[in-house]
Amino acid sequence: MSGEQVLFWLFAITACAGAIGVVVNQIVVRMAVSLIVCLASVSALFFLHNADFVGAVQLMVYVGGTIILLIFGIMLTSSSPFSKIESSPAEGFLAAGIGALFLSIIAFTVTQVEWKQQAEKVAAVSPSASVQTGYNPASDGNTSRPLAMSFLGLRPDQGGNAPGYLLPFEVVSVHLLVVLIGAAYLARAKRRAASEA
Amino acid sequence: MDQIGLSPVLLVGAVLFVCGVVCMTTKRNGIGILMGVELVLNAANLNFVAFSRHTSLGLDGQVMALFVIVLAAAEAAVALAIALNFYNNHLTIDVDHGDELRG
Amino acid sequence: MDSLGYELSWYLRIAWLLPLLGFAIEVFGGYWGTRKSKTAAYLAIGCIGAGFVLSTIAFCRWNSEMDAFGHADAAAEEHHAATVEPGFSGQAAIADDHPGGHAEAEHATDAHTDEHGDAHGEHHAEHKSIEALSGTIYTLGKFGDLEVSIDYYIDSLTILMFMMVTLIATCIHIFAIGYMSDELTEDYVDHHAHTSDGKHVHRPGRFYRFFSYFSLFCFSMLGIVFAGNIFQVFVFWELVGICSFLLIGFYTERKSANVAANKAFIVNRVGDFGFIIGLMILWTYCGTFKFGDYEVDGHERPGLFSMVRGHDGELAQEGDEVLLKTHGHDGQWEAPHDGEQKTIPYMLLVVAGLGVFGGCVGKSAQFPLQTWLPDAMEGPTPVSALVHSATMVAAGVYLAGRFFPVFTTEVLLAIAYTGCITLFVAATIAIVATDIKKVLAYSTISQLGYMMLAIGLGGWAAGLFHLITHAFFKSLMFLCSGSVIHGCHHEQEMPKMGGLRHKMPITAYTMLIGVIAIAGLAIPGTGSLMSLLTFGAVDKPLAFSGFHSKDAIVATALAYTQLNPLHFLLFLTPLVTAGITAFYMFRLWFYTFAGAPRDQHVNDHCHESPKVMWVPLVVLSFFAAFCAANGEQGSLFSMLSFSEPVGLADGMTATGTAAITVPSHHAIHEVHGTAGAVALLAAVLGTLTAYLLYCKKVVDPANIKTQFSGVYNFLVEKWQFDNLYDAAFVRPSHSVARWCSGCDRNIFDAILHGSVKVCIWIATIDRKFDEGIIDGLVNLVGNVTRSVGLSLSVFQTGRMRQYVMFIAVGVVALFALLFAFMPKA
Amino acid sequence: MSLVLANSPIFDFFSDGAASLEGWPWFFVAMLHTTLVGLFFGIPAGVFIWAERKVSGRIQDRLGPTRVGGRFGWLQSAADGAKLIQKEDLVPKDADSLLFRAAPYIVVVASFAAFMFLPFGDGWSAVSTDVGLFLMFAMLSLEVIGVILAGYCSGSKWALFGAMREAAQMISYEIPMAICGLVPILIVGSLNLNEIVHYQSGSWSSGLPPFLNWNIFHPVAAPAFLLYFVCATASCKRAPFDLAEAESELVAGFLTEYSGMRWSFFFLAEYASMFAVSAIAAILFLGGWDDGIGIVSGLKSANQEFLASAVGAVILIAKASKLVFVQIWVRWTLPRLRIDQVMTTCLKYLIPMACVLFLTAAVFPLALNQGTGRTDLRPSAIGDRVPARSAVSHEVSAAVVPASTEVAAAHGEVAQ
Repeated sequence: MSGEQVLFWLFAITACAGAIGVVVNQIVVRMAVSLIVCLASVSALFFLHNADFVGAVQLMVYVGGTIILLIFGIMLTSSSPFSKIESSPAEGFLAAGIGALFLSIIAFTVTQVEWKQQAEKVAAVSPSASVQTGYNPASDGNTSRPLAMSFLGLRPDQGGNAPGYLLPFEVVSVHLLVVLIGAAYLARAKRRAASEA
Repeated sequence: MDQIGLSPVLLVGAVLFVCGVVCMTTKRNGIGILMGVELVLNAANLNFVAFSRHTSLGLDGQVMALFVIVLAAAEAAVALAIALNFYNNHLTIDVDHGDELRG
Repeated sequence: MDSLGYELSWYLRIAWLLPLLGFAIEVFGGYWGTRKSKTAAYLAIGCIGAGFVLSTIAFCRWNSEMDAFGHADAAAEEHHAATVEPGFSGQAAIADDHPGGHAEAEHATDAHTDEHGDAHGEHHAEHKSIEALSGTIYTLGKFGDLEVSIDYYIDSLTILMFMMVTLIATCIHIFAIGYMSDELTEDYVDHHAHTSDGKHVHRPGRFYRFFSYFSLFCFSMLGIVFAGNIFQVFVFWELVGICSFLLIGFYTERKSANVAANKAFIVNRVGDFGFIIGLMILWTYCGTFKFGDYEVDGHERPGLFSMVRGHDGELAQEGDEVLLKTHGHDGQWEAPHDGEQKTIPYMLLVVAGLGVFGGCVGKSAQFPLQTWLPDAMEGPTPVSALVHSATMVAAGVYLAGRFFPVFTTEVLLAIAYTGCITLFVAATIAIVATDIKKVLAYSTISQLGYMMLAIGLGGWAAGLFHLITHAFFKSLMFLCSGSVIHGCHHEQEMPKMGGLRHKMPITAYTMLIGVIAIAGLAIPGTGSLMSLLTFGAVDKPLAFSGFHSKDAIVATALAYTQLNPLHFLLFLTPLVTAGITAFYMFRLWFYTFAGAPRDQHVNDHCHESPKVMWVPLVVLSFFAAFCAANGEQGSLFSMLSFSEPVGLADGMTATGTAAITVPSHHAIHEVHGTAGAVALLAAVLGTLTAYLLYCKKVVDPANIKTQFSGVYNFLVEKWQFDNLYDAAFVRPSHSVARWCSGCDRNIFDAILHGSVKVCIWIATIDRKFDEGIIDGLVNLVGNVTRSVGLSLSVFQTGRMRQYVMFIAVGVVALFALLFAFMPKA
Repeated sequence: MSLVLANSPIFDFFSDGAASLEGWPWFFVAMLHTTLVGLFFGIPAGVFIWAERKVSGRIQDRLGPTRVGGRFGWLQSAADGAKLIQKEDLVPKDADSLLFRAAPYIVVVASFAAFMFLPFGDGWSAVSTDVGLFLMFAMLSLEVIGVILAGYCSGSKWALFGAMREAAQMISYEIPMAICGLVPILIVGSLNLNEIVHYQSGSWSSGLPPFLNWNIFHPVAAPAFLLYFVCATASCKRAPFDLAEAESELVAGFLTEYSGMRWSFFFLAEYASMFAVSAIAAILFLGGWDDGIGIVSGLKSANQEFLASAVGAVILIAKASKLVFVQIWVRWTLPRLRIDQVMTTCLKYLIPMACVLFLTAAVFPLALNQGTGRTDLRPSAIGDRVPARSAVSHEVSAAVVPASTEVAAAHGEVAQ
């Protein structure tokens, strides 16, 4: 059992634990913390998959940004410290049952499918069939340059003859700007409904 | 990772996904529901990255993951603003109070 | 001389269009000004006054260029030189013995010819006298040969009319400022109009409207005078009609006013019908409407006059056809003798003349269409003065004079007799009329009759002479009566007046001038005195304008009767009527101003009119007195005779249906003294009678009334004309209308109602069908949808967590189905 | 999995030349690296705490600590540490005890993780990755989570206020800081800290002194450096931006309820992150471990790899310490801002300025290319400076050119 397997199982378990912690915790702040744990270990999984840039982005944007936003939200919306809004146990059980079913279905699917064969089939029909199964071999994990290239519309990883992501990149950036403005507008200081009523 | 293969990662993704869904269904706190959404998105990301590592999806998987992350951040910002408005209007973050649209 | 024509046409056309501009602005007075502002009045006066100034300029230019006076004097001297011959000598003798007259005739002929073909400058340059200048201002449209254009036809008559109209109009405008001043208010109480609940009508004042109508009227009247073709005349003719309609019905709240307005309008239509017939005939045979000659792409074309009369004023009659003189140039128009002559049946020419004259009859209220004029007195007095005495009714006479060349002798005879009847009838009615304005109205009709008579007798100049003088003194008298009415607070009944001359002296004496003028009084024997004083320049007795003009007419009539003894009535009637005229005019004056006040109330409250009203009176009285100074030798008459139609100077002889001989100037002149004496005698008699009856009260008029009650009633009933027309036209048409309405109501309406009932019945059935079945279906669908929606809306709990749950369940279910039914590979 | 381990003498020793390690040796090496970095993580903190006292004393015309450890009180930090460890570990009743306890560890771990990517010498970094700088920023940004938790879970309003301020301040100051960090990235063309330093290091071959290669001498990067330093000071919640623990207003901000070891952890993390941001500044702008006069490169060319890296490490630490000293100096010199002033400064002034700098840096090579046919002020262009060790970059730089030409060709075809 190699080191990365160890790391993988470690982070996989922490990720799942964090996710479950998010579900079972009733105090919002603790939910946030366990979410942090979950996301952080997911980013670690990214690193293990040689997707270092994605992992870094996950850390920076998710853990360093989104979660903080969420905690802000918690602070701004909690009527009392450590307030917990319990949901009825019936719901809990129902959700648990549905979740269990769901999980079993997905697990069943995942385990049943022969991924290797599927990948080869795909490789046989897909335009990028020339590429070997799986990107970046075990030797390196430096994806920032190819990612940057693909955002600029160049695809060195596929011999340069595959479509890049320049347009989606631009669209997403404009979308971000719009969302920024929209969020600022939505969240601007307003008189509370109470004072009006 | 080649010894581990694809399926375990997908299983982890599945767990995250299901947890996210359950979170969305059980949490009455709006922020909690947001967290559920984040979980679901992360599950998707994990699968993307895994596929990009193990199948011919290649770099595109990571690109998709990046887009998902960015859009998730945007979504979180907007959702948070909505949650604040909700709190302003209902003086609570309990989404069960926001059922003005019930039939 | 076309340059002169062009210049004059510019003066006159500006004078003509200014009132239109004024109208265009004043119409909006209600929006721009307040009801209390006199702006509209000043604007109108400005326009028409400027028009007067321009006409005066045109007058001076004309006389300086034409030397009309000199020409006229020359003609007059020749007349004097002529030795008096016993009557009945006829044309030949005059022609032989008086080359002068002949020469003058030819002279006139040449002059007349020069009127044609304005384009030939060099020809005019060497000739001094032209009688008419014509040309085209703007061509509205060409329909085949028919060219509808705005032309001008300027001769002495035109210019004199222009001056007369503008001058009188100006005076009346100014007068109207005072007279209509009580309209200067937001809330005008009309005491003659009542609402349904018996109250007086309250309405905003219509000062500006009155003056805008006035301006429009002036524009139309000047348009008639200015017009260079008969069609144009017709257009403005109708415009004048409209204006009179508007002005008569000015107090539109009064029923009587509305009725009068309608009457005037309809009666005029009757005449205009004839007018149109005449137009159609002339257009059909002559192919043009223009009076004067004109040019079409370089080729001269004869106008109506030269087509009918040519340059020698003779009808080229051939059997029952009249050759149209279409060939020639420089005004020398001859009927072509080769194949392609244009002819018009003599009959139709007569009919055309009669038709056009019919128009004149309607417009100038001649027998038998005279009935509208008295009723037209419903309008405000300035209207009566301007429209129904001085100008509009004069338009008929003007047209008769203008169109003289086209009239055949038959037409002339008809005109003469029409005028004759009219003047007598009107005069007799005037005797018994008690409404001061009515009297003046009838006297107007009768004076117009005089004019028509004169024109019919061939006394062209005399008739128009009278037209002008009459315009002055009649407008004067109307304004005086207006002043009286104003002073007496809208009291018009003469019996309630009397002794007003102490209250309103200016009005009284200006009125007296007018009365003397119309009565035609003169101081006999002063003629020689005058000649001594003026070294023979003037040999007329001292008299006001009316004397001279009526004198001329009577003279013409006398000469005419000498030549055609058959028609002696045409001399007697005017003679007698002269007396009657004097009688009823003085009756009016005595009634109103002399004697003791009959109605103390009226007398107490009456007062002299303000300055703005009596100044025009003075001005007009001046003209009424002296405009015709020195009679036939006077400048006015000579100017008129200057542009007299060709061939009148030495008379005309016509054979055929109307075998009459029109007297020559010479013939008229030689009987002039006699006629004057007789006419004066009649006038004096009339005056004396009036004096005795109404001043000295030698006999009480009431007794006469009772004694001759039949006659009196007959006259009061206006010779039963209204009743006659009522019985002949109005009632029949009413009954026809009633019958038609009966048909409508009983037959057509019945059918309509029946069909309507059927429709309604079908509609009800249809409605039942709709409501029952179609709507039922639609509602059913709607209800089902709604209820289903309601029952389903239970699932929409508004709790998003539940929705997520649903989604999850759905996904699970889908997967389950997938696994259940997926074919095993 | 070369991502996790850089080349370093240790690595070479255990792998003896192999491309990668597998199994337990690999695990052992990783642990070894971590331990070393952990040690280094502790020491400067202590030193800087002592330095802070001395400097503040001097600035306030005092002597500062003098006794402990004989002269200069150089053991003062150790003494403090000992005292703090002995203190009772208090947890308020209202606090959420779990998170209250966890918060200091989060903070410490965050700033410690940042050190993992810091290259002390040439290749002397625990983890050498192409996104090193990015990861360092990410790790430093995680620190705020701990602070917020600490403040929020103390169940005290002072702490809550402090946490809120801290969170707002750090979040907003990270933006201009990162953008300023991107300016040298644009110049160098790599996120790899090693490559950034390589880019700045040079020799006398061009006749000019090598320190002219440092980004600080780049016309655009120079102002970026100042901006970055301000933002770094703020994101370390150092005065004049220490609103989080503004004693005069909120007792001690998010630290109010803490005592003993946990309290000292916060300080540890603070000084560590001070050193971290200073080291980043040194690497990005001041040439990293490269002395400006060619000693290190000389040693390297003399195949004294180890010696070169060791000297470089000293140089880097010296540069970073100087920057830390400047921060201390600023702290005891400038008065504290108001919170609204802090936020205004960042949002209204620093961010726009940073964006302008970023755009300038992006346009600069193009403008330069218009003027002088070169994209860089330096003798050689960007592409050539990619160090030989990065295989990927070779592939890329090899692959880019034909790719771009092919794409251009494809476009041409499309156009026709």
